[in-house]
Amino acid sequence: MIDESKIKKIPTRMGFGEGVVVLGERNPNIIVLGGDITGSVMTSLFKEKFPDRFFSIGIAEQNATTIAVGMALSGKIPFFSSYSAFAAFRNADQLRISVAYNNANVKIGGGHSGITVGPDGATHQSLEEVAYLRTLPNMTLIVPSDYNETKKATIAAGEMNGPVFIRFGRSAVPSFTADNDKFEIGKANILKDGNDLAIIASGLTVWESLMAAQMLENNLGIKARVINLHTIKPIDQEVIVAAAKDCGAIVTAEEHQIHGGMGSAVAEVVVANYPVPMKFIGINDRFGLSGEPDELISYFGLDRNSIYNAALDILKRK
Amino acid sequence: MIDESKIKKIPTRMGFGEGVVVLGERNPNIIVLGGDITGSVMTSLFKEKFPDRFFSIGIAEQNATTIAVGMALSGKIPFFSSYSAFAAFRNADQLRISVAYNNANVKIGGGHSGITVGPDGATHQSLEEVAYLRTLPNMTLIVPSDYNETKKATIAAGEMNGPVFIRFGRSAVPSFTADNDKFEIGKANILKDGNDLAIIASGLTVWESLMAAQMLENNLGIKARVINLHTIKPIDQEVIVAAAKDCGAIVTAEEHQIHGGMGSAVAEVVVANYPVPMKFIGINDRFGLSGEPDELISYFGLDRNSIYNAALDILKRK
Amino acid sequence: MALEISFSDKTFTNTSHTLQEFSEISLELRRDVIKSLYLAKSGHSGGSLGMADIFAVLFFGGILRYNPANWQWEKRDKFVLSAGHIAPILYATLARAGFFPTKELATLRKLHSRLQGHPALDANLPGIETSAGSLGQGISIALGMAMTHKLIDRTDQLVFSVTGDGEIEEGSVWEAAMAAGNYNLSNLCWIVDNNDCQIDGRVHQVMSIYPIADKFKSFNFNVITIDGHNYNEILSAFNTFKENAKTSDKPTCIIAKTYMGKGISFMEDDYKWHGMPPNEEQARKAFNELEKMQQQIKSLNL
Amino acid sequence: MALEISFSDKTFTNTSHTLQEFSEISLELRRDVIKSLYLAKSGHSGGSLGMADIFAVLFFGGILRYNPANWQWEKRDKFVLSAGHIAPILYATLARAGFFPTKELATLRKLHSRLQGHPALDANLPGIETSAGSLGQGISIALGMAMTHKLIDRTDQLVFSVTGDGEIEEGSVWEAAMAAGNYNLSNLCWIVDNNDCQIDGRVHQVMSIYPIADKFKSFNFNVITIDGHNYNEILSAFNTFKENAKTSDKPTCIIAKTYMGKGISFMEDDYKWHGMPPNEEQARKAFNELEKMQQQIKSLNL
Ligand SMILES: Cc1ncc(C[n+]2csc(CCOP(=O)(O)OP(=O)(O)O)c2C)c(N)n1
Ligand SMILES: Cc1ncc(C[n+]2csc(CCOP(=O)(O)OP(=O)(O)O)c2C)c(N)n1
Ligand SMILES: [Mg+2]
Ligand SMILES: [Mg+2]
Repeated sequence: MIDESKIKKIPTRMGFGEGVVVLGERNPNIIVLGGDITGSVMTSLFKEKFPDRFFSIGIAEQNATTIAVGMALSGKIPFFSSYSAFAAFRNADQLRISVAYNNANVKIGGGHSGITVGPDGATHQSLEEVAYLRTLPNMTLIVPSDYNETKKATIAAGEMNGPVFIRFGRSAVPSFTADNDKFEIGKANILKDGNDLAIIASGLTVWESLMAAQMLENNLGIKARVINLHTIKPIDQEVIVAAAKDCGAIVTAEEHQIHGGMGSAVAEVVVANYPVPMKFIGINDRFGLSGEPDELISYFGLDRNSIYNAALDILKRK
Repeated sequence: MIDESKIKKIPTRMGFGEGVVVLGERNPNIIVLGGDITGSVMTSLFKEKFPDRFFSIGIAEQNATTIAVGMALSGKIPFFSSYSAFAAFRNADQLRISVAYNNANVKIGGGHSGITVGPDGATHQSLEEVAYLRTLPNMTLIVPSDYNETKKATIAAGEMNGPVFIRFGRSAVPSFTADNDKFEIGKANILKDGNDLAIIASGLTVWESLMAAQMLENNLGIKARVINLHTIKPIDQEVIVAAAKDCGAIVTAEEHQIHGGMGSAVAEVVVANYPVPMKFIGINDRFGLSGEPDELISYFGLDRNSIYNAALDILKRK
Repeated sequence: MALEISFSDKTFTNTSHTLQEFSEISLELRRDVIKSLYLAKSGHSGGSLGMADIFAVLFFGGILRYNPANWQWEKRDKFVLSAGHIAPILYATLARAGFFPTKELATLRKLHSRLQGHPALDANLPGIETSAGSLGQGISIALGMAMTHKLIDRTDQLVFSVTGDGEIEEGSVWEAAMAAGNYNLSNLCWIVDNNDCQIDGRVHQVMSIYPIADKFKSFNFNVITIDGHNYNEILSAFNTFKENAKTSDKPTCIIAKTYMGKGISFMEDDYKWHGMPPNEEQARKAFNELEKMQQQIKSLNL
Repeated sequence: MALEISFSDKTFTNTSHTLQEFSEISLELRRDVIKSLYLAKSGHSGGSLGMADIFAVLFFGGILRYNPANWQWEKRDKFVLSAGHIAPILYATLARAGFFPTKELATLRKLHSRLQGHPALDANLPGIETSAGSLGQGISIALGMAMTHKLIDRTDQLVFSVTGDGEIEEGSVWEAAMAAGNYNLSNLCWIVDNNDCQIDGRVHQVMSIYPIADKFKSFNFNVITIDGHNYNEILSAFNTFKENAKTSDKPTCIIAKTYMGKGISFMEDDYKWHGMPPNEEQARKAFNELEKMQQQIKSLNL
């Protein structure tokens, strides 16, 4: 039993910013490119510590992305980060051709993603990146669930070769993974065992899924397996297929459009290997709204109650 | 039985170019924006006929897309067309925010899509647009299968209100649909009946699927239902769910990445309604290559033989 | 005592011409900006305040032609806010022009408000011509409108658009500039809010856009550089543009030298105020300063 | 009699300096372009031929520092083809410089060739620094390399990049220009292939980029305008750039006035040749013209 009141809240972007600093300490080839929001995405920490390895590119996401490629092809390991809406789409052609097709060692941080960026509203609430990024060959796509994991993901991204996109958020979210929890790119973590159904989540819905699973067990004795699918590409087929076989029903939960998102990636694996009923928790084909993160999470049905209800629904279809 | 030798080959882009001319004749508000490849995507036909309603924007896909929005918000119905790689990605942010979020009455033609653009090679062989475009709220996405259908789709796009993206190709492909075949946005066409398995295709693989189904029937008496899913968004849930229920197994075929593509959209519907085994024919997470269209179609396994074999495979999993 | 916020019903007409009138209007707009941002607890103070004087002249000095009673009036001029983050000054201006009730300014950035964090077409707020929020897109939308009016429908409608100075680091903006020159869009007025501030610092340090005037000239614009807080210069620049619209074959760029946070001493020219709202204490101080200024204006009898 | 195509083994060294040498090299490059495009049956003749003279000087006139025997040599200068569609001239040049066997030119655009339709890093062809094909991206990659060499590793490596003139209609290109000026990248040489042709027609008609020099000056470049078919002017421009790299704090832009299809009478200055290969008859005619020119050069004894 997890006691939620003991869990601190820290923004995932802090993990990104700190992770980049750790990398900078370990490797002089780590370079950071700024896109005029270095404070928001916390690469300002790196900038303060390693001013010689920080380059401000201004509001020019296309150029920043492709400059990063030129640096990577010259032996550097550049990180470029902006709001996820602009770090995945304003530069989408550059990501496809110069980053992915070149298989360039470029790392992109997509911050302030999802509806929890809050009052800025729909334009800033990126809910479509996963669909695009997971279709790009050579791309690694990570959506970590809390501060600790984002830090580990960032460090792992900097230490592997090839393009990586890390999607994280703005608001403070429960920091529930431990320092010594294992994090390996491409290997999902099973956070809770169970065979009645599987809940597969990434990003801030992982915590909500854990809470939903706890409610299911406490209220009804239903044992849900909770899987943190932090790496969406390459996807952990093994864990997904096992979940389908063992549990016979899957709920996915993500702060993203349902169409094309993480749940869709899971569905691809499921029907190709072991078809079972699925239910998708996510944004249902609409744009976001201004509001406070918590308000939006519940308005859009990404909270533990929605996941709980989805679990009950899917059990009827088993 | 279809006699393939009687089928003419015509490029789908011709249907697009002619469709835009038909629209221009019917409605003085139709405007065309050129992106320096008007001959390739055949909007040159419109330009010749209606020079006053044609505007050359040069090689500036972002600007062309957003100019189109300004025109749409002023009551016009602008068509912008370029190579699909650049009409979906160089302007991805503009498509998301200015086109889709505004729900602007803008029509985008993505030409020269897929590996069949041929010798130009991977950068021009767009295989990722469906994944991105189908995740955008308000967007209608059509991938027609032949010349006739592309023309109908173009006309239907110009006559509906709201953003539409039409994806078509460069090479000549079998023109097998009839002038009076029904085409309705959002309603899939069942081209051949059968209950042993369903083959769902869009674009040039529709013809290959028909041929594969004919081979299955002639060689082995297997009756495959062939579905032309020309509209990928909004998706025809009804036809897909019926196929799952009646046939119990589905093969999808598309000239696109498997990850996030049309097959993935079908999988979302399938697991949410009636889980059955699926097999995906498409590009398996890699970039394209220079070569002749036919060579590439068979090298990448998008031809009738691959679909035929996939059908046999999936029957074993039923 | 808790700070109580209310919005007067006062609206202004599009017929001002004295400095006193403009001063009073822009004071009211600045007050609205502070109020709505204080209530919202997030949002962009600096740029909104910095543009208050220009908005006052554009909307209330008989420059922009609009009709709040029938805002979708077909022959209206268009105003496109490309720098979507300074929505608060646009909302205040539209409310004070009578497009919607001023009390709605209290709903800024709240769930289901028509005053979304960035202008949102789907929120159906009268006066909003397009959604915005991704920098650089609005100016191309303005271009599409200017092309429609001048080249297709051949009306005399004018199109005004405001971009930030950081915003013009975006390449798409130069695609727009190139096409505006190419198509001789003399009906397009592009206002660059040149406060030399963006989120990470001074524009000339984050990524220099200078020399701005030379750039726009080389993209075939008429360029007018003004003090963006001097009503005479603002008026005269807009009038020159209106003249250009008839006689010139070039679009006009007004480079307005402004100060971020203008009007509130502790915000002025400080890029940290790009994206911050005032807290209670700051809001109180701001209201006091604005009140003092109001007295001054009255006593000076400009 | 069928047209038989073969490629001689001849390679050139990076030590040419006479007009005769450059003429002969560029003739050979043009012949290679015609041959490989004729065999490929698709591809971009016009731009490739138009740039032959500049490639001859850059690669064989002692300007670019490279080592075909060890092409990944760490201290090499970089050449980034941003206008990826003129790959045939790059391939011909690399082959003639000894990066790979000349006979491989016969495989252009064929399945599994290392000579992909557009340069492809994953095809592992020696001399290819990056994939290309989406216009405007290469110049930003060149920028990233120039920043690495000058600002991070502090080596004296130079970076050369070629963009088309239609290509500079892309906004991302102006982001690159702005940053190059901002970072004083004097080690960057940006060559604009100013043939005033693009796919749909004349550049000044499709979307005017003029005045080009003023634009680059306003983006803080040293600008040199040359006749891109005059070896003296080309050499001297490159030498000025090399001087600039040491003494100036600005990047250099060489605006090269060229003719699309240069060297083949029936292709010259005709935008229809942007993306067409010669058919058999056209290839024969082209070879004849090139042969005549070869005789002329020999007899003139330049
Ligand atoms: C394409 C894009 N990239 C980044 C952002 C994030 N952003 C919002 S405002 C801003 C700074 C804009 O600077 P400027 O245009 O000078 O406006 P000012 O700060 O002066 O109000 C940035 C980077 C954005 N909204 N859109
Ligand atoms: C982003 C992008 N948009 C469109 C194209 C298609 N395209 C290839 S070459 C070309 C014309 C380029 O003109 P220019 O740069 O002048 O080259 P030239 O024709 O003179 O060789 C176009 C539009 C592309 N490759 N990339
Ligand atoms: Mg500014
Ligand atoms: Mg050209």
